[in-house]
Amino acid sequence: MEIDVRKEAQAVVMSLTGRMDAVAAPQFDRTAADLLAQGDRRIIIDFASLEYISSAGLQSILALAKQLEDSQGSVILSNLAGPVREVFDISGFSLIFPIYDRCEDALASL
Amino acid sequence: MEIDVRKEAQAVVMSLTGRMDAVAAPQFDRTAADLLAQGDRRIIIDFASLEYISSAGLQSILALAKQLEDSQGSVILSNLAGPVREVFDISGFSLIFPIYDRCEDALASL
Amino acid sequence: MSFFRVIMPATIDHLGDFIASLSRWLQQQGLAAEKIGRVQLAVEEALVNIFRYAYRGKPGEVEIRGGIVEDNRFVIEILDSGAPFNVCSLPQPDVKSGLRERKLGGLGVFLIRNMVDELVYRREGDRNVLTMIVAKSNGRFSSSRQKVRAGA
Amino acid sequence: MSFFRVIMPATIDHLGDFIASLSRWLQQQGLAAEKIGRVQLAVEEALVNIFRYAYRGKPGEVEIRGGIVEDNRFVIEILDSGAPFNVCSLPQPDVKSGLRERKLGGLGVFLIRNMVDELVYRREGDRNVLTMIVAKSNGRFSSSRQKVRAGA
Ligand SMILES: Nc1ncnc2c1ncn2[C@@H]1O[C@H](COP(=O)(O)OP(=O)(O)O)[C@@H](O)[C@H]1O
Ligand SMILES: Nc1ncnc2c1ncn2[C@@H]1O[C@H](COP(=O)(O)OP(=O)(O)O)[C@@H](O)[C@H]1O
Repeated sequence: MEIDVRKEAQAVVMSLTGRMDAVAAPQFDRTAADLLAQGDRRIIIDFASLEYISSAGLQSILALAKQLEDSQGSVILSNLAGPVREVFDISGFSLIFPIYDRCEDALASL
Repeated sequence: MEIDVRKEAQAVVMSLTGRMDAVAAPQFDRTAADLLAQGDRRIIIDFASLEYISSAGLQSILALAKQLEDSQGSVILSNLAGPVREVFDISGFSLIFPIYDRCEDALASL
Repeated sequence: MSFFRVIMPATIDHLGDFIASLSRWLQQQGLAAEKIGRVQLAVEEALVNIFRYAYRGKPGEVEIRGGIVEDNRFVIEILDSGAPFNVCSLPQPDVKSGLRERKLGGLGVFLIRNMVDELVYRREGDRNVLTMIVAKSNGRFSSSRQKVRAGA
Repeated sequence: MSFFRVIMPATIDHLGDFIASLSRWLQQQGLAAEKIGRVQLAVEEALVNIFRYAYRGKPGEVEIRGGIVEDNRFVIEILDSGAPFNVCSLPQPDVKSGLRERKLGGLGVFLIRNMVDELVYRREGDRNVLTMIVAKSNGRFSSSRQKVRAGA
């Protein structure tokens, strides 16, 4: 998995590429911890280029959202589609997060 | 392995990237056959981005050179280094082909 | 009849190798890319649990077998020599509650159930054997998947 | 003491999976990247010959084992159940002649010999076992490699 971090005025955008499996999830955790340490509180996770996610990836995203909730921040998702969308739907994770079709829509919502 | 084909005035340059193993070699054979069918007779093989070669790769290159010899053509090598260079040296293939440090030198020699 | 088998050390480092090797066989056998993705998810969840809970990080091996029955059903078996555990015995996790109430974890086996048509556990000698069945054709797959989902 | 084992079908499709899985273990054990490349070459040549000549395309499996002895020497064994063949019995190929005289083929085993410090063949039951030994430290490696090269 590759993680691209882009800081916008309203939020930080984490764009994920490739496969978010049990080996890749800790890498997400580290990047997320860095962002929290830098004071970022609004994080958009963009799934446009993610082709695969397993429960380890879901846990990493949930853990980040829980940390942010404690500090009035939030996690927003964009471009959820295909097999990744299905995993979010089946696990009920689609109900936990605000989800936008496109990253720009997520940014505009803030 | 990726094969990039560039047609110059003096010769065709095949740039190899990645690993030329027994699975990749047939792909080289197909590309080489296409070039022969198009009438190309001078072929420079550039190894700048090749990190690995096995005997299957050596055979493919030798087979191409033998075909070209029959029709007064030639195979020239450039940018042989590291482990790939070592395999050429051990197998005596370094003695079979003209070898230039850089692709431009190979082109200039024609 | 094509039969597949891979045995490797039960470590997270080899997770990708297990998945790549099995996927290559599934692809050769003509399973659709979308279904290969579902098998990958089910197998990853099972493997990670074996590394983590069955072997608890101790050295061991995992074997994955693949076969095709009735020309249409892929049978994938995952075998380990770790602590006995019937994956099929787990209760349904919470997949309804919101951010605050949601607990971390507990989704792996639930995802396995939802990715395959049938899931059977058995103990064979000193090994756990988890059998996953996935139909190749779309019709059967969708209908039986519905069934499994409702029962999960 | 770390021990590694991988078993997969003896087909060219799995060549990359064998190499990836073994290389991951070698890397974990701290073998230098340059030496991993040499082992990859030796193992590829041995595997391709097994797929092609020992099994002649018929279904079968290959097992690769890895271990470390004397804290310094990697022992890699490749096992197949195909036709008996002592790889070490082959004569030295022609590595001197030019383009016109050069014959295609015959370099695989020669490359194996040149990539490892020691190469031993034995028949064990109904299996061929090819043992490759590679020293981890540079000093020993270079000197014994010279020896092998001279004798090849
Ligand atoms: N192979 C196994 N061996 C022993 N226990 C297991 C195994 N697989 C799962 N479990 C148990 O079942 C629980 C639920 O597993 P799972 O649904 O994958 O979620 P998680 O691993 O996130 O807890 C685990 O926490 C563990 O206690
Ligand atoms: N595992 C094997 N089983 C049977 N014969 C083999 C095996 N490996 C090599 N050989 C024989 O040895 C010859 C030389 O092998 P090799 O050096 O790899 O070159 P090549 O495969 O290009 O001929 C082969 O042509 C084959 O006849």
